[in-house]
Amino acid sequence: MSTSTLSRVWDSDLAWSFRHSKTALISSVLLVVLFGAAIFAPQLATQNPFNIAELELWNSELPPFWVEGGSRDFLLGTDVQARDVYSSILYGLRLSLIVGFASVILAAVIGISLGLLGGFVGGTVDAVIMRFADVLLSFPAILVALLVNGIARGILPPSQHQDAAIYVLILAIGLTNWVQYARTVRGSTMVERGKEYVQAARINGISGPGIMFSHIMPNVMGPVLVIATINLGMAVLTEATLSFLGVGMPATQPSLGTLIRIGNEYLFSGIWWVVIFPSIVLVVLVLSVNLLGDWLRDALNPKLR
Amino acid sequence: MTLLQVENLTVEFPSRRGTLTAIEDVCLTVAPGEILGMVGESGAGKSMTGAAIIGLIEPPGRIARGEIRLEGERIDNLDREAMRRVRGRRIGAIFQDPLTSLNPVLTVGEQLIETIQTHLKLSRSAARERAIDWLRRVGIPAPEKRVDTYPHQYSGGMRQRVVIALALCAEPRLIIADEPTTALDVSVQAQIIALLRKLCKETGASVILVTHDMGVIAETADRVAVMYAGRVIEVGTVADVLRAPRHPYTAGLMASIPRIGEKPDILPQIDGSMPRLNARPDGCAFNPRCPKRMDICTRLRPELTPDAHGDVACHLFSKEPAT
Amino acid sequence: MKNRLMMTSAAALLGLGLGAASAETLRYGTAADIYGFDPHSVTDSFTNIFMHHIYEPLVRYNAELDIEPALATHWELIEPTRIRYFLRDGVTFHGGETLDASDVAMSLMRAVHPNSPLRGNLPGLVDVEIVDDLTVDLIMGGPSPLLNNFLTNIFIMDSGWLEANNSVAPIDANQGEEGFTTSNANGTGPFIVESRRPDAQTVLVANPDWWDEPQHNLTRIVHTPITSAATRVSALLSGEIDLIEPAPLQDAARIESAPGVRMLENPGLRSIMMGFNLTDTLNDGNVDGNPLADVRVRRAIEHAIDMDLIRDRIMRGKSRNTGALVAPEVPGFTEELNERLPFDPDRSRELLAEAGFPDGFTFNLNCPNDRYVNDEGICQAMAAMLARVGMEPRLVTEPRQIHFERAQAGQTDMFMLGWATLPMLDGFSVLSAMLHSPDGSMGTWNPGGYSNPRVDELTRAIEIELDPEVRMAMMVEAFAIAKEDVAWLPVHQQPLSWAARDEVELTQSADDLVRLWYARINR
Amino acid sequence: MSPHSEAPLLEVSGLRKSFDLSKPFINRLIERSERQLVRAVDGVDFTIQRGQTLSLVGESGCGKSTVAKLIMGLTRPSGGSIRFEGTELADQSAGKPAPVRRRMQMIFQDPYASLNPRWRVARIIAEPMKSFGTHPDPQARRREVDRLLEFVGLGAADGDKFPHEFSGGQRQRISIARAISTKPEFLVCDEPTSALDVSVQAQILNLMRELQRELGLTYLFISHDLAVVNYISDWIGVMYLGRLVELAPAAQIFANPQHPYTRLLLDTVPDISMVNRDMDRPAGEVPNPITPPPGCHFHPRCAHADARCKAQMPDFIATATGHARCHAVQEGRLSPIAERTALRGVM
Amino acid sequence: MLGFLIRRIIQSVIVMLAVALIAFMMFRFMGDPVNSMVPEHATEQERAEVRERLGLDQPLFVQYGRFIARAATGDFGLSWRNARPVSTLLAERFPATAELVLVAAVLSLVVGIPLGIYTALRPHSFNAQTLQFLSLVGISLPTFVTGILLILVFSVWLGWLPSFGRGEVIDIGWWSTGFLTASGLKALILPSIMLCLFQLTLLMRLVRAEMMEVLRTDYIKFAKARGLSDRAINFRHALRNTLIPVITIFGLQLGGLIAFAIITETVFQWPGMGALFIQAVNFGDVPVMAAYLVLVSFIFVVINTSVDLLYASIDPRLRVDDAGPAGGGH
Repeated sequence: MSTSTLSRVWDSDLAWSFRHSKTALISSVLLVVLFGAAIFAPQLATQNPFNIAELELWNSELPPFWVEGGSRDFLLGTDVQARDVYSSILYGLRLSLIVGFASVILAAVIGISLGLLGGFVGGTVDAVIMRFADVLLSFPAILVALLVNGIARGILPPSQHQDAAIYVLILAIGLTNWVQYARTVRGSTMVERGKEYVQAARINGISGPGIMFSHIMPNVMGPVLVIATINLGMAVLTEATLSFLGVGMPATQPSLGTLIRIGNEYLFSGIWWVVIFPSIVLVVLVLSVNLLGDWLRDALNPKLR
Repeated sequence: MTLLQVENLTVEFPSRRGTLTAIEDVCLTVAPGEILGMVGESGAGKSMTGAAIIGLIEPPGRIARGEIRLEGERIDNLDREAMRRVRGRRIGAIFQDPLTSLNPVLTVGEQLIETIQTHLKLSRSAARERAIDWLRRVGIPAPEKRVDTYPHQYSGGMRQRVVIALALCAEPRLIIADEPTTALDVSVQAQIIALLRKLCKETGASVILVTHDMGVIAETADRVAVMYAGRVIEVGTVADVLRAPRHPYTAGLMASIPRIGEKPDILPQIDGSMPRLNARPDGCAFNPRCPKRMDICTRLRPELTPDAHGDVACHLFSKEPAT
Repeated sequence: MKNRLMMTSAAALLGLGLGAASAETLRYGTAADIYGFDPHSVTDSFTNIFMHHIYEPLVRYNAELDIEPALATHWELIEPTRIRYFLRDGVTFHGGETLDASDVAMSLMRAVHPNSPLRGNLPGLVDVEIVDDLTVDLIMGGPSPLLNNFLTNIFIMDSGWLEANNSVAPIDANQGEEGFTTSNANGTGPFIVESRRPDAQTVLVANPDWWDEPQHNLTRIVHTPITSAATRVSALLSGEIDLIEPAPLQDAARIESAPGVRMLENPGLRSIMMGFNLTDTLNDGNVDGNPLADVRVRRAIEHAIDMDLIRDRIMRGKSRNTGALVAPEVPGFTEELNERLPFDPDRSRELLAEAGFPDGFTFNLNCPNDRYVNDEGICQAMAAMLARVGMEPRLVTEPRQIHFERAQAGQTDMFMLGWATLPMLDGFSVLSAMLHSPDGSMGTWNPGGYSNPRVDELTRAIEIELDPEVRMAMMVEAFAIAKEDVAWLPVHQQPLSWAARDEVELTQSADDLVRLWYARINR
Repeated sequence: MSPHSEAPLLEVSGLRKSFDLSKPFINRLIERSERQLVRAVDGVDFTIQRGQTLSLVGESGCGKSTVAKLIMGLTRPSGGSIRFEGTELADQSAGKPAPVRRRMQMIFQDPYASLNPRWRVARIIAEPMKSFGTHPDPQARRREVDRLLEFVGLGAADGDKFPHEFSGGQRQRISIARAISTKPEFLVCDEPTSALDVSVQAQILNLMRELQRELGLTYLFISHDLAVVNYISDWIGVMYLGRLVELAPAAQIFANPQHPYTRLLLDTVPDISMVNRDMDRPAGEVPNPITPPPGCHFHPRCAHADARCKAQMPDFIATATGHARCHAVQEGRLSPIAERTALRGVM
Repeated sequence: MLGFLIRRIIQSVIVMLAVALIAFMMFRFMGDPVNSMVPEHATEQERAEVRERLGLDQPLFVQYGRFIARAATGDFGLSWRNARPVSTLLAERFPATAELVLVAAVLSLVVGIPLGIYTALRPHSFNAQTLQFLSLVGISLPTFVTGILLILVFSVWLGWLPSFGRGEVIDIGWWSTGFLTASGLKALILPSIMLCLFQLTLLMRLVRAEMMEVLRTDYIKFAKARGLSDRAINFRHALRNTLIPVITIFGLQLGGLIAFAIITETVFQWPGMGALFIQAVNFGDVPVMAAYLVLVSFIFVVINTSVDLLYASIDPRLRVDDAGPAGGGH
């Protein structure tokens, strides 16, 4: 049974398309590497850059090991605070991905629930949800995220800003991105709701929530997967942008965006490695996610098959 | 003199599970002024044949073999531009859904005029006159006014009339009508069929009428070609094929259609269903469902063979001894 | 193809733009913008020095930081509390009004108005009496040895202009209205305001009717605030700006090696120090009471910080480590005071254990991130060093406005402050503002609440002591007590770090004030 | 009105359903337009006897599918009553009063949409049993699923497959298996064969007849295809713009159609028996149901319409063969000539 | 059409009221406004006086009403950061942002739409595939990284273009424009490229997807079957249907440009509203944040409403004044 499931999965159109798409393969290999690096950051890193006690200032501003003056202890060099760039990237990647995934999950949960509800129940509930979504959609994500961030900063006492930063970011990004899910899920739900299998379920006495979750939800998840993938890239970018603007992760817990912001200050000083390496990792990460999302969208689009 | 001659037309679709043959060795002729019905179940290849004739097979599909001759001239190997000039001017087409066949943001007049001007050297005002004339001919009331309205302002039946006008306005010799009435109500369907017949009589155009509805074929066509699993299995006059079908599939099909005025206890039925393109059995594609299957049917593909009543592709009627 | 097209058009545009900056225009980029033109409504140093180009005081510092006459030509001590100033004749404001005694009287009283944040900068002024059109008497509450030093920072405005524009009282930023004097200026200085776009550009033009002989050859000053240090440097390197201040230390090497530009570096007067919360509780602690109130803990902190490393790494070797709260150039400094406790993490841990905190404690460490040279970096490094001896500082870095507001409100446990003793250029500045117990008039920058009766007593005595020798001895004694108590933790004197194009000729004074009336452009 | 004298299984009377298609309030205010109600079903009466089949035929938009949904409780009626063995269902929605609802099931038109594509076939068929609690034990349920699959002509192993692995006809068999899993007595079949190919249609129709014989089922059959209806029905109701215009035993409808619309339908159905029939086709289309013609809705297309037809809605009156809603029939203006029968005789 | 317009305007007013509510809440709950207005050592008595003077002792909805009344006249009080009227600050900054956004919008339209059409028409050509990949790179590159790179190359290495600011501007009334001076135009180049890049690739991808969708429709197939020329099919039939939804996209895009201008203005020290807003966020300068929010929302609402109206007037299917279909065609 399980082997037949496996072989069915292997033999499915999606898997076939995956095996035959160079971009999908390359980008997923890159993503596996990056996710692995993020997950095993504590094991892979030579230093915990968040533990300020580990920073030894006399090691500051070392170049990458292959450049003269570099040290093999600090593969990609160190920044002005003697943070190991390699380790910082691992931990920064971890933070960026945590924020990315958590905000995508938050957005997806909100969006799917509201979309299902609006699409299934219809009427006033739907109208209210969708008007709200329309309004939110007309506000660019980065602005809403900035605003949520600004309000959170205003409400929280300053000593908690640093500890709360990551949650504020997740909240800010998550709250801005649910609209896409809600609209898509609502659209598909309205199509599915009209389908006869839903009528059959109603005839058979299945309750509203039962139909919503066990019948309709599995059938509207395809596009959600695509949105979630593309959204992950956007969420990581938004996090990086907010951090770059100085309202994201603090300098003591740098995400990729914070690293780039800090590195940017040293761009003309010849300390290029502090800004270049995090930028490359960020771009590779987002590009891989987007490539995969692009492929997934095409692969799941029945019209393109 | 035949208007259209199709020989051994084969259309293939490369796919990840190998090449799929959508239609295989299809042979057809259409005489001038004749209405040829093409009938078959969904997936039999009847629409694909029409698309191949008009040169609109969606890539990656391609014509793998065969020839298509229009008035003696090969058209299957024309370049893009030459084929474009054939379409509309010499072969017209009508599609199933009048709702989606018309561009929603252009008025009916604009669409007619551009089609007319593409093929006929006419001034804009002359083209407009002609467009109004065509609207009148297809039975649109007040065509002078309606010419400047948008498709969404027409009812379903009226839209299909506009589609017919568009297909006929450059007076092609051949019309390919792909399920022209399927999306319409019965009472409208009858009007459209009658209109199509009347206009073809007037202009002398031939029609390939693709449909799954035997009733439409019976009432409209002169001859009928029955397709099954990508092949033509029987061709003949409507009277012959409908009243005395010879291929077991045609016979089974005709018998399984419920008729008004007859109420048998049980409808004759063909068990099973048509094979998918990627799972066509060897030999005769119909053999797993065939009540008269012979040994040879599982091995050898029967060819379409002419005899007194038309052509049939079945070993029961082949001249070679059945072994 | 498309690319090449774009480049060509860019080059064409460039051609058009060449020569836009004439020889006499100085394009000047700084990290921040001025707050406005009202000289009596802000204490911000940068705004203050910028005002020197527009407004003038009675006396001023020259490039060597000696006091010289400006709007007053000379002065006399009539009584210990009455000093007479003789005004320069024939000085006109930019608006054409002539300078007279009523202008001085109104301006000085305006500066000490209760609304004015500058009121502490002219302590002891009781009244101004007009003797005649060009003579005023300043009535002081007591002997004022530093009166002239204070006066270098008090600008003279035109009384008629102030009255006409309903601005006799300085702007109260809390009143919810914008004052006329914030966006309009009418001074006697070497430059006249031509235009201003807040946060974008302020343009000054040379004052042709200036009373003084101009040493500069400028016709225009275009000032642009450029917050980002990297952008500031790139603007200098690309020739869009002639002078930047400050120039980031980390870019010094690159600037030096680039053609056509150079660094201007000197030791500065501004001493950076860390203040402590000395009240009963920490703002953000995990222990009862306040460990920082224990002098052993403060010593432990001093022992934990490797200032040499911070100097070498964060400050690129350009800062001057210090044990004193004032720079060597400032009266009150002695070599003995300049000794720091040695860097000794072990001793630090011992002291912490002695004080009863072997496992450390949390507290917040607040720093500005846009005020001093590498302020954020210093604090990060300090936090790291404190963490290494077991303390758990929670670093908060914020823009200067928030930081200083927070620090002054006593919401921080350890905070960074820089003090250049301006305009006094005297140790009394530190004693009165930062070491005297807060009592409303003194101790205005002592939010931690440091209080030592002897220091208070000495400070009061120094205020009115006119004999320099005695004064000096008292200052040294007071500073020694503060040092023993680690009332403040001295960090270093930050370097002056400007960068300019080669053709710009400048004098750099230790007070880090850019005096463009000494600037020349030699193209 | 009832075809038989004994108590009917299903009794529908005065059934009405209207949909509100009005523009938003603001628009109505500005344009001074009225609320727009579409009367999708407008006073339909019929009864079905146990073990019999009643078919509703008509063109798209005539309200026949809405009737099916109303009976199954998928949408609430605006008025009228639906009684199942005397139990009033009009005010109860789908699935709620389990004891009666379990006895009613439905087969849908589109075999591709009526099965949840993410569910395995066994789960699909078992859902009603689970929901109505007829087979609480999962293993017994699975055994029943296997039995049903074989009963409708599939294999027990097919239960582990997904719907997309089946052809249209096979899916409709799965749909039927689901519908009979709770052992219902009454099935609503909404165009169950119109999406199928002709050869498969015969299989499904035969299966349904077989089920009716074996399980004693009662059908309400909805279709636009008169020939199919002819094969399956005992009684036929013809609908036009939300109203029943004629209701009669199947044989009578074909042999002796009363209402002009029934006649029109019979005339226009393409018939394989009518090779190259050439005759004048009646013009006109079904009017927009939002703005139906006054009086008899059919009058603009009716050759026999007179002033009364334009003004007054005819009642549903008894005729020689059943019931019809036509002034001309009532007044005897329509000769009961059966042109169709005459024509058919030619063949 | 009138009904549609009125409904949209009512919706917009509701949106603006909701945004104003958020702004108002920011005032009330992000720090006590009294604290920022009284001297540190003020007594409780003095605080109460300020409270009364500001009307803070009245019920919330009364305060909200007054806030709206003042906001409607553009009065948001003084910036907490530099004590200047917020309306003046925004008015000073508005032209800079508007010009930047305008140039970026035009650039992204002029480049994005043709590229989208090109890649949709030749989806399998090498150029189109390359463009498609580059567009992915385009939306994957963080805009600030793009900006840094642009400065590095064009300002620092090549020294061609300014790295910050607007260059020289000329005042026309209260509007300061950089369009009329060479240095102003030069200063616009890099920021507008940075700003438009993301939107441009987004627009290109949307146009491509939309057009490919249109090219698959039946009416295009039917147009081909009538032998219309490629030109007529691609540009007369497909493009028109593509561009109608693109209008909506463009409306959203303008909003996106205004928002992304925040980043561009930060990187290029562009003295626009976005830079002001970021400073305000950093300083917790609530009046500026609130005013920016209300102003930008107002701009968005105006853009969205006009786009909807434009859409409705361009798409013949949405012209409500036309008569509906004659028969029951569904």
